[in-house]
Amino acid sequence: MTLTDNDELKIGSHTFHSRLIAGSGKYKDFATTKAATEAAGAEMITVAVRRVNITDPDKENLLDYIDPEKYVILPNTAGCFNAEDAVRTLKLAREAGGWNLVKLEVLGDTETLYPNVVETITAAEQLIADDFEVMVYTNDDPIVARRLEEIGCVAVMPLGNPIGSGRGLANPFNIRVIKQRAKVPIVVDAGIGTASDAARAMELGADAVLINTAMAEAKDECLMASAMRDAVRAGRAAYLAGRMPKRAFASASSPTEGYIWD
Amino acid sequence: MTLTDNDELKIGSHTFHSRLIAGSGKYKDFATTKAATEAAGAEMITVAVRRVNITDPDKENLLDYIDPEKYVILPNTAGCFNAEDAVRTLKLAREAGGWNLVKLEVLGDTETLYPNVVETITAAEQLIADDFEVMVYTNDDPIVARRLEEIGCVAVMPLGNPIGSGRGLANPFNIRVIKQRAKVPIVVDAGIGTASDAARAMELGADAVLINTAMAEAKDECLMASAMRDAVRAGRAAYLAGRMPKRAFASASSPTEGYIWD
Amino acid sequence: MTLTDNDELKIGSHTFHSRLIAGSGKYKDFATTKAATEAAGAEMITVAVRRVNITDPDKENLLDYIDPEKYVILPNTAGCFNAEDAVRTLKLAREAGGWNLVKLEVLGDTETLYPNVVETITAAEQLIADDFEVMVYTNDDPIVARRLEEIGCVAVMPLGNPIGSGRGLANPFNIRVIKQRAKVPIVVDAGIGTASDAARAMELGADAVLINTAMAEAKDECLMASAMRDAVRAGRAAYLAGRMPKRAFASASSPTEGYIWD
Amino acid sequence: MTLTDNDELKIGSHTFHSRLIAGSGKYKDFATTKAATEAAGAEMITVAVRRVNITDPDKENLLDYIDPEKYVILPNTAGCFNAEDAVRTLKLAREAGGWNLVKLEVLGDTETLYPNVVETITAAEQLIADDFEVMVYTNDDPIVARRLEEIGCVAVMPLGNPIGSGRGLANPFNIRVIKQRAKVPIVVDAGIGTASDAARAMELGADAVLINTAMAEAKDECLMASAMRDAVRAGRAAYLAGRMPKRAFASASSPTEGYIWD
Amino acid sequence: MEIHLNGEQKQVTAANIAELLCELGMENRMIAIERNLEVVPKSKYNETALSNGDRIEVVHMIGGG
Amino acid sequence: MEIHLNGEQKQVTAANIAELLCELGMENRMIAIERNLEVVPKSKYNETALSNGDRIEVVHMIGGG
Amino acid sequence: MEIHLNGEQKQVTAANIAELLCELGMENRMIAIERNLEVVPKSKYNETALSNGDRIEVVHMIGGG
Amino acid sequence: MEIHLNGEQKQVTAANIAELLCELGMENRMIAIERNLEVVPKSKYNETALSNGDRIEVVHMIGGG
Repeated sequence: MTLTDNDELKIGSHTFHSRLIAGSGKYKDFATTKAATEAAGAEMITVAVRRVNITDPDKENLLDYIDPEKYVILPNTAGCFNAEDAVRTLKLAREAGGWNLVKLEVLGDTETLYPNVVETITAAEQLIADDFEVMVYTNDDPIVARRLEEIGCVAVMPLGNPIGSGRGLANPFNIRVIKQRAKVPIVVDAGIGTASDAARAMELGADAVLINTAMAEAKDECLMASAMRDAVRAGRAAYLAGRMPKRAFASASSPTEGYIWD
Repeated sequence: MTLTDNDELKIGSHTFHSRLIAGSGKYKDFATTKAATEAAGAEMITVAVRRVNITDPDKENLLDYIDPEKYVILPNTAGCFNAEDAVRTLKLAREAGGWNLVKLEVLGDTETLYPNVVETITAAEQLIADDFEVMVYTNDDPIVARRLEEIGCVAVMPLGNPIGSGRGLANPFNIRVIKQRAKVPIVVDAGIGTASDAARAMELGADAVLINTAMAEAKDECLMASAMRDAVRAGRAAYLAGRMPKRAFASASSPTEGYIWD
Repeated sequence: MTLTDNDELKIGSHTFHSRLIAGSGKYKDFATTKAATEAAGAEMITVAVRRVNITDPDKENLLDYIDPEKYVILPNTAGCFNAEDAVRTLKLAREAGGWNLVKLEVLGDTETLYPNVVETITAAEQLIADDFEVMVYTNDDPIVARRLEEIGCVAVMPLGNPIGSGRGLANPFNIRVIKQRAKVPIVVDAGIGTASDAARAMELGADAVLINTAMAEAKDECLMASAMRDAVRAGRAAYLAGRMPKRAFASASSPTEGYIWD
Repeated sequence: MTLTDNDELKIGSHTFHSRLIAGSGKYKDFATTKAATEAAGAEMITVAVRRVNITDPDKENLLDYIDPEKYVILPNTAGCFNAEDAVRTLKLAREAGGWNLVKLEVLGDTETLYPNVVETITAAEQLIADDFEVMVYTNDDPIVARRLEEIGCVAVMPLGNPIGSGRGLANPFNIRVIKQRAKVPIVVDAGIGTASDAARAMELGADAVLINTAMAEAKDECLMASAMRDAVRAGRAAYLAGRMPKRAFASASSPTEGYIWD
Repeated sequence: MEIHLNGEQKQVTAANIAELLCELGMENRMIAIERNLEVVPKSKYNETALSNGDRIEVVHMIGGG
Repeated sequence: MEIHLNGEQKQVTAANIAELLCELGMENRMIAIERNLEVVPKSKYNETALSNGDRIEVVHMIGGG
Repeated sequence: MEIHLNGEQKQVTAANIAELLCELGMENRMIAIERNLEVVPKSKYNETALSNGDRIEVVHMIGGG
Repeated sequence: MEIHLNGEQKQVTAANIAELLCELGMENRMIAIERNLEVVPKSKYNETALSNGDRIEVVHMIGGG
């Protein structure tokens, strides 16, 4: 029995019961992508936009495995380093599948894959003007996060650490501050490496987490996906339950009277 | 679907499917103790031994709520500061309920509630000679942990941080080293404050965790208990799944070719 | 004997032998400001620009204690929340003392005092066009840091943690990345709370640190200032010396042969 | 100017002005051992006891470089895994140089080089009965530390992390607790990898630190030694000065009134 | 007869442990008894006589971590 | 007629986007088309004529985080 | 003549900045003057006339991090 | 006569510890000697006779942390 069963997450015009957004990259094959995404209990999955291989048009496709009727497909702009490419990419995605909810990321650097926040703001403004519902990848700066909310993004997605690094949350304080001020959902994106990282992100108050590499690169992808599903539920429940205070010193769990040697 | 469904834990002559051992202290009332213990999915619960209140023999008792037929009752020696008191306490507990599996803790200090490892070793030797199955609370020193295993303890219970402090795991390295060398189950006891702490302990390889204050002092005890249940499952699954490697820098989740602007 | 004696730091057109920049705020009186700044071995000290108290023109002034002939005076824009106010403030400072080297900070928020990086970039461009040598306070985002260097700032000053928080370095990885890519000096500004924080910042490769609250709010301001002076030297020397590798396990300091019991 | 100039450290019958105890192991040659020990400003240096090489009696010796008239020589029992070997080793050392102040370490394990605290207590009792002044290497358990003080050790030396690991202080809380309760000097031994680690240990209240690998394995041994000297002074001064409080949020360093735009 | 019961002086009429538990209204509880530092097995309640000055401890299980 | 298709020169006989997709064997796929940097709506495939030198991009969704 | 001096209304007799500083007793200080949002160079204090309603800021350096 | 010197068999002619040190060329070193697990004080080197099979340890100080 947990109170989280009817705990809904609204992003833009969509409503979710799962708070784990799955990434679809890096899996060894589409069958594993599908199995892990199911084990994770995800309801939304990111996809990238790339050129069709003209020479082999019949090659099987991710969407042959991930049913757009069953999952909310979230096109992203992974690989875009300027606003123009990002906007162009998402217009194509919308035409391809009619998806209006999108994940914007405009990168600043191939080594860290950190966002270029100035270009990101520019792209977000253009997309919002074009009626997209924009979920936006950003750094962990609360000032930038608030600006992105103010211009109309439907969700702000601060990074925990570099994409694919698996190092968890570099700056929990900033994630907490971003959440405390936000009216839109905060999704921790990038950096989660194992279950406790996902639980920690949710305990800080994140409304959801986006996980890809940690599931796709685990030795047992589906088992890790189930771990992530449980960890996100655990972290959410712990956040709602209200944790005990931290104490410098000890506090006995057993009564300190009634001893037989008193 | 998770592989952890048939993942058994054997401690002494007992077998468990839950890896969360519940403490029964500090709850506001017995009904909450019972509800939270159920929400945690625990199969074993600790109890303390104290004098009966002679003047009010009909006062209700913990075991009116926690059915010894349903739960493995684990008598502990909370409050004992020397080997003699601890042994005396557990002999009484065994006579009261016929419980042979016990939790030994011999404290060194009221401020930290850290164990006195010298007295603990002495008490463990006496109890084992008297056919008890001893689960033993200790510090996070791998050398002491190995000694306790060598003298015949059925489980070693290193602390994560002071009892009731809720500060998580002070020294994850030591917990990992203790686990890597142990043949008996390692149970992280003390210090867990929230769900991610429990998940982290399990990810380090702990076979189980003992949780009391973090559930009893949460604003919503049952919701936190369910969070702990999920967190322990999550951490166990993540440990078995084999996590991704940590990387200093980023690793793209999406293919880095096929861009429309190439 | 240390190699750091002739280890010069060049910022804009200035050369320093001290790598500790002192802030002049929050001291209980000017005499303490002067004594602590001397104990810190600082060669540069920040000042703020504010209205003169018209009703009491003869009130003593900071610069009666801090000799502009002896110290490089670094006017800052503390309290500015937009580019216009910041530029206006520094033009006045330049007219007052002829100081061309300035510290730009455009804040985004009174609670975190984190920078508004978009306004900061705008202000920096205007000041650089007006021939100022701009040292710029920013967040710890390497992409923003590089942009600020590209537009011509003479030093980039990433924060370690919120101004006056004394919590040390929230994200050492980002500070290291910023440094590794920079051609201009990197000065860790904000967050340093005690000596080891300053040493750590320097060990990451920072070219200097700016310290104010940690000295002004210490119980013994001058003793803490001397601690900071030594800590900055220690961290710089350790960075140049090249530290030992970290090891998971132990490595004996003494030969493991020639024992009398072999 | 620092107050630490006349800040004395008394260990047993000795008085020191330096709070950095140097180890003499692992250096590439004796000349470097000597130069680094001088650069560190050490007044005491550890040595190990081993068999003379019978076949080459004229081979040069450490003590040809480290003058016992100038430094306090601290024989240790590195490599001993039981009380008997440790006592035997130190009796030989005392006969060789007349040294009564010794460092006792009885190891439990070659992988962690953590102490066997039970054997350590036994050896300490024998040595103290034989009039040795015993400085004792131990784990970071405050209960064990107090026991060692109670039996008469003149200094207690808790580890920060495994010997030669260079990982700093695993459990600062325990070091602080040990110090707060101790009447004898507390020396942090093992784990220090760079200058900020040494400063941090001193800030926790440690009376001194013992450093070997971090200096001997630095690329520039003498420069790192000078860094350690400054770091120990910095940490000590910061501890005595009384650091600023840590704050969750920011606190402006400049007055928040008198703005030209008010 | 006076005994030390759970740390306090108490006048009792019971001649043995079994009678003591009746007198205290504590039959059939999940408790344990110690007489002069020796645990008394349930099977020996009847045959374990009480003597003046005996130190008796009656314990039960309570909540504890 | 020669067009730039996904970054490569290609001879095609198709007169419009609809015919191009037939020619490529890509009818009824979940794809999108860009002609000279302008997205072409599915509803306009027939009426969108191809001209020599057109820059055509044909994209689809793939795995990505 | 009335001017806005550091945010407050003030009656002054000075005809220019130089005279204003005398009137305020602030000659030879390390200060800077802004007149109607424009910095006034020290070299122009004499020739910079004051007009009714001028917004004048007189600033100096204080302690700040 | 044969002794165990630092763990190895060795033929020596020395009749006592003092002579042994001469024979080994180790006079006036900062060393210590153990004979059959007993430390031999420097003052007793002359009077401490060697016997066949004695276990002798000669140690000195080396670099160690």
